[in-house]
Amino acid sequence: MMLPGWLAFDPRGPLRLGPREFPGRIWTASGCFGYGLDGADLVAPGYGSPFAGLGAVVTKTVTPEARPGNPPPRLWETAHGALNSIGLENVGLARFVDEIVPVLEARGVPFVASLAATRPGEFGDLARRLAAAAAGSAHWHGVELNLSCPNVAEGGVDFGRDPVMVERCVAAAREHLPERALLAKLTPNVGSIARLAAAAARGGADGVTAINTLIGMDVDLRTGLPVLPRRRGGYSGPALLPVALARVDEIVQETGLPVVGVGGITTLEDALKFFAVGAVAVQIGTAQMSDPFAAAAVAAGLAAAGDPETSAGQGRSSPSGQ
Amino acid sequence: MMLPGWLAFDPRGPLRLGPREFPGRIWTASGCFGYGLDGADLVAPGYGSPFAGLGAVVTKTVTPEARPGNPPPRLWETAHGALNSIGLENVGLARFVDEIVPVLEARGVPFVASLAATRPGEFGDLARRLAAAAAGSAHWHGVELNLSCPNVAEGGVDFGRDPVMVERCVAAAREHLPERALLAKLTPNVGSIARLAAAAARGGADGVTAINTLIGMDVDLRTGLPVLPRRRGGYSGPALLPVALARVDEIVQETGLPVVGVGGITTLEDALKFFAVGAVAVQIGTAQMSDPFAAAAVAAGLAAAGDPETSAGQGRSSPSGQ
Amino acid sequence: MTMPAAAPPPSARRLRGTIAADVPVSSSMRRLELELEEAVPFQPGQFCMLNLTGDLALVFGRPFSLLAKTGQRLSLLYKVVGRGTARLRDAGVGAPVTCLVPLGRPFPAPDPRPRLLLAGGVGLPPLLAWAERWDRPQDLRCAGGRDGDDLPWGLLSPAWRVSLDRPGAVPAGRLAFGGNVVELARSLLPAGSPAHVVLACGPLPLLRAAAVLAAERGWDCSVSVEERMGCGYGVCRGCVVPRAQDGGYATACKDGPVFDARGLDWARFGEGSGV
Amino acid sequence: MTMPAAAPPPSARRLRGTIAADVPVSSSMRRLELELEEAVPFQPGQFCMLNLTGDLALVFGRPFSLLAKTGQRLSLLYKVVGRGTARLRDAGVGAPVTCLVPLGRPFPAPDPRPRLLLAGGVGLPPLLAWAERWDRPQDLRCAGGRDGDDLPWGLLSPAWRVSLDRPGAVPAGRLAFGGNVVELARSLLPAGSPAHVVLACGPLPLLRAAAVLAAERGWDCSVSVEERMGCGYGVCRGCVVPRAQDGGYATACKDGPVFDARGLDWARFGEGSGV
Ligand SMILES: Cc1cc2nc3c(=O)[nH]c(=O)nc-3n(C[C@H](O)[C@H](O)[C@H](O)COP(=O)(O)OP(=O)(O)OC[C@H]3O[C@@H](n4cnc5c(N)ncnc54)[C@H](O)[C@@H]3O)c2cc1C
Ligand SMILES: Cc1cc2nc3c(=O)[nH]c(=O)nc-3n(C[C@H](O)[C@H](O)[C@H](O)COP(=O)(O)OP(=O)(O)OC[C@H]3O[C@@H](n4cnc5c(N)ncnc54)[C@H](O)[C@@H]3O)c2cc1C
Ligand SMILES: Cc1cc2nc3c(=O)[nH]c(=O)nc-3n(C[C@H](O)[C@H](O)[C@H](O)COP(=O)(O)O)c2cc1C
Ligand SMILES: Cc1cc2nc3c(=O)[nH]c(=O)nc-3n(C[C@H](O)[C@H](O)[C@H](O)COP(=O)(O)O)c2cc1C
Ligand code: FES
Ligand code: FES
Repeated sequence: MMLPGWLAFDPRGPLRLGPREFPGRIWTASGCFGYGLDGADLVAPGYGSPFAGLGAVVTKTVTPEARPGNPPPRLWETAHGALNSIGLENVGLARFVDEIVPVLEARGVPFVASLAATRPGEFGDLARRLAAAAAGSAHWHGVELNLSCPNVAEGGVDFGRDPVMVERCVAAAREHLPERALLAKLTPNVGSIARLAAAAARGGADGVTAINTLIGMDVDLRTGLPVLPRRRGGYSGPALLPVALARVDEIVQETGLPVVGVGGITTLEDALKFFAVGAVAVQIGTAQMSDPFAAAAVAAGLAAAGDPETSAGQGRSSPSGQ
Repeated sequence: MMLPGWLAFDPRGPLRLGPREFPGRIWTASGCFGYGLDGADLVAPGYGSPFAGLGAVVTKTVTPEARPGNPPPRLWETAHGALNSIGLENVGLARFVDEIVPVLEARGVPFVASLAATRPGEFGDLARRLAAAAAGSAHWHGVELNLSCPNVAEGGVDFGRDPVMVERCVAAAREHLPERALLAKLTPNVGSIARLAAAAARGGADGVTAINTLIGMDVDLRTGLPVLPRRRGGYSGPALLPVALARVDEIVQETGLPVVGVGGITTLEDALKFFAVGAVAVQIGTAQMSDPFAAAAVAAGLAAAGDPETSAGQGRSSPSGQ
Repeated sequence: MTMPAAAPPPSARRLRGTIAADVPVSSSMRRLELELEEAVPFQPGQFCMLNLTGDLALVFGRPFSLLAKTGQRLSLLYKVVGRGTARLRDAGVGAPVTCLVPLGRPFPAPDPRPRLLLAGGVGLPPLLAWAERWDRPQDLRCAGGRDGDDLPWGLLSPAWRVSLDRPGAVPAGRLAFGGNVVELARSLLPAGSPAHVVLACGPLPLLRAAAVLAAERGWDCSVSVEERMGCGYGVCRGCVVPRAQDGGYATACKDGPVFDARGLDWARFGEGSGV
Repeated sequence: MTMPAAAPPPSARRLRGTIAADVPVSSSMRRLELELEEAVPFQPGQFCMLNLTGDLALVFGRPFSLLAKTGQRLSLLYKVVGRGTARLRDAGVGAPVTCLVPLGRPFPAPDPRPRLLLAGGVGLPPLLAWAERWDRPQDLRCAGGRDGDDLPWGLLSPAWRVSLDRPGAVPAGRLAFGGNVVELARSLLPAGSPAHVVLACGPLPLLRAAAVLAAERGWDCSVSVEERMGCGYGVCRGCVVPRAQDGGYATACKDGPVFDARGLDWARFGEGSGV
């Protein structure tokens, strides 16, 4: 295919975000591709590895201590999307820096570490410990602060709805991360997401990631009970795309900040819609779960795309495209 | 089919909501079935009219003055739902009470009038004028205050995100509507919808309707431009169901108020999921557009359903089921 | 003199059925036959909203003009242009459908004045139906295609004059005009020709050019508009076109799809990105 | 003595293909054959994640145990229990599929000790594959069905002992035990019988009863669990089962689906509404 003429920037190129340059604009989303370790041995005729051409793998969110996560069932497919209630099961920061970062570094996987905590000070600690342990890592491009997990009892999402908290968490992490790109991942379960984005920018973020999951629910008609033990969970997948696109558009239009778009993206066409509204990169989540080559296929399609027919596009220019 | 044993109330029965008894719990949603006039002449083998068995038609939202609405295109189908930007085109309250109410009354269509305005005082005026003009109407069961339209320049949705405004609008209308059921229709584009519901209850609402559309968007890949002239519109249809269910659940669990559930409902099974989380009635919107017999078919299926196998259900009891 | 308003449409039915046939009639057009629960009378210019029963990937029905009916079998012509029409083609014979039919105001019934039929693209079926129903020698029939392969020649009797946007192969024994269909009409009916009532159906530029021609000559003109539809039966206000009269909007599905060209506000028409 | 950990699984491939055959083998079970791009070796107990290519109504693949392979043709058995399996049946021969295969840790390879195979419901295919691959006279094979029609008799050699939950028709020349499959095993191997290594696959109650039996006798026991899956290849943590060791969870898709029964926390297993 040919790239559309209206693109305000060339999405095939690298991406500069704050102090870092990312090798590409097609990323995988946190929680949907593990820690970037599994899947390395998978093969598909006509494809390289699932990691080929990725701009970054955003690793599963890690917290100060390991967490066992929520009891199963943790996943439920609905007619047009998926509900999850993983509950931030993760190995904790210590094992992450000891066991995972070195392997990613050795394998040359560009990655963004996703971090979550419950207080600004904890975000600062996480950033400090990570920065100290991974200082020499060439493939560690950035940190994404997960300010929006709907599935933890501590109320990740409530917390991430408060602009003051968002600003403080970002500022606390920024202090220790002068050399990495810093993103705040925002929740769509809020009135104005642009207000949260602006708060993140005040805290020093280089950009924001939007969106985390919507709050969703399903009921098992045999029992009349919620399908997830914690009743409501995170809704993701194709059904989310129009909501994610609107939220990215809202942030770009109101703040002009660089936005990494995520929500319902499966194909290159989906990704182009996010570039059209001004996203600087995109992440693939649920689609990466159902096909380990999903993001690699989008990246390959983009890399293979021809130059736009006309350079003067009809589209609007993006405040944050470069 | 048989009704499930876990139901906390018999959804085949009438519904008491504040001062009124509704003939049923399957309603059509505002904006998706006009003013309840069109469609009366439609026929389908094996069905009565599209109105057969409906608990209420919620009429298209009317405003103090007629509105021409937004320029086309106003509708866009996405892969799993629909985007709309109708812009509250409506005939205005005067024509509504003069031309529409009398026909609905003559035809015996149970109806709820949906009203929108931009200030509490205007809601009061609308309610007063309607109450005066339709005082003798036996089939006029209630009023739904649309505090959540995403498609008007005056910012219906911003306004409806503020609990103080919600309470004042409801209180202003309540004053003039002692004999009709009063519902506040809430937006899901907010952090806590339960807080809005609680505000509506303080203002004197008999219950709330949830949800109006999510904010959504799509891009035309040929031009790179938003498909809707006003960029973002209202996202409705099947993809919405898990979000609507979660929002209804949130309101029921946190406030115990009667909730009329709406969002993505197409089938009786969908409706039962809302009853499972405690909704007292449901509305059918987008599905009613694609099939004028959609709500009537759900109502017919419900009426024909057999008694539950076991009376002692496994499900949770609903605070608001009667 | 303005045209008498067409009679209010007969009430529509929601019918179930199956795809009974689906065959190509040109490089881009297919003829679809639906076997429905009941026979439905219709007037040329009316349409149906067609749903693939149980197809969860489509939210709304798709509007298609009615071409012909034989008993409970209803025919239409369609082009694959997007998701819905692609799924329709892929559904294949035997697939269950649900159909709301007949919908909308038809073209006005004939009177002694000759008609000028101007059809372009998927605007052909309703005018084919019109020509079939009231097969009158005084009416001038013009159909435009992109190129020679685009047109369903087998359905166009020799009485149809044909224009082609791009030069292309024309079947043996047939003639084609190089240009658009309104240019063809202008060449056949130069200034000073006897008055015709224009019936136009096709994309917006065609309708616009037809309205201009009619206005220049002082002829009556009915246009059938193609608008995105949600419900097709008048309840959602999704399918509007700008009304001349009051700056407001009329619905394509219920007030139209056929409108007196003088009743539309051509300056505002097609302002948005449109269809 | 605990069982040696199975070898780490070979790397999986994402392959495209089509449905080559889909035939009923019992009242509730169908045999599906996939013609894939490449031949894939597998071990009994491994599974595939199967997607209907381009089916927008399904978000995740569906896990199915691998039954047999001949060249590039892979067979499995399935029951229609919900949306995905219904669409699979409706897709029909020729439908395109995408498949991640082989996945998960298989049943441990044989050693001199006799095996007790306990299969219930859709737990049959991996143990059928086991019995086929290592056809050993000393192994005792037991398959349980709901009733006589439920079981794919044609695939069960006479070496299989059969139990039926409800009395039902049994094909001529065959025997069936009234009760569940673990009760059948207990009747065939009363207390004091020689030690067997248990391999169990089926719904949770079967696995639980198998684990109890093995624990009573001090036998080794491997169970293959059925959990809802998202990715099938270890990245989402959606398919977890409670681990005995530390109160944490193991993934059914990567750490399993076959587990040493001692490694699971049976008290916490199935707490949620589960599958
Ligand atoms: C009254 C009327 C009669 C029509 N008659 C015919 C006919 O006889 N034969 C035929 O081939 N086509 C006809 N059309 C156009 C036909 O409805 C569209 O081509 C079809 O809806 C496209 O659907 P899609 O899903 O393939 O396209 P997509 O672009 O994927 O559709 C997305 C949405 O836009 C709508 N849409 C897209 N293009 C059009 C269009 N040109 N007009 C209206 N809606 C559109 C679709 O209905 C759908 O809701 C008619 C349209 C109208 C309004
Ligand atoms: C390792 C493994 C091997 C399996 N092998 C077979 C087999 O060989 N033959 C066979 O018929 N079935 C097998 N199953 C079960 C099979 O995966 C489910 O029956 C199937 O996923 C149901 O899908 P559905 O969409 O029809 O059901 P729905 O209930 O509509 O599915 C909704 C969601 O729940 C999941 N789900 C529902 N039931 C189960 C279940 N019992 N186990 C796991 N996930 C479930 C689905 O995958 C889907 O994500 C196996 C399951 C696992 C985990
Ligand atoms: C199973 C699952 C686990 C997830 N875990 C995380 C997580 O740990 N941290 C996070 O920031 N987002 C997490 N997400 C959210 C995704 O990163 C993404 O924001 C969301 O799913 C929307 O994108 P999608 O539609 O492409 O999946 C998770 C999503 C899913 C489906
Ligand atoms: C075309 C369209 C017009 C609508 N107009 C209104 C309206 O005027 N007032 C209102 O309260 N809600 C309006 N809605 C919202 C619906 O009433 C409903 O809350 C929403 O669409 C979710 O339900 P659904 O998924 O069943 O459509 C409209 C929705 C659509 C699709
Ligand atoms: S399509 Fe709904 S009013 Fe015309
Ligand atoms: S299904 Fe994703 S980790 Fe097992």
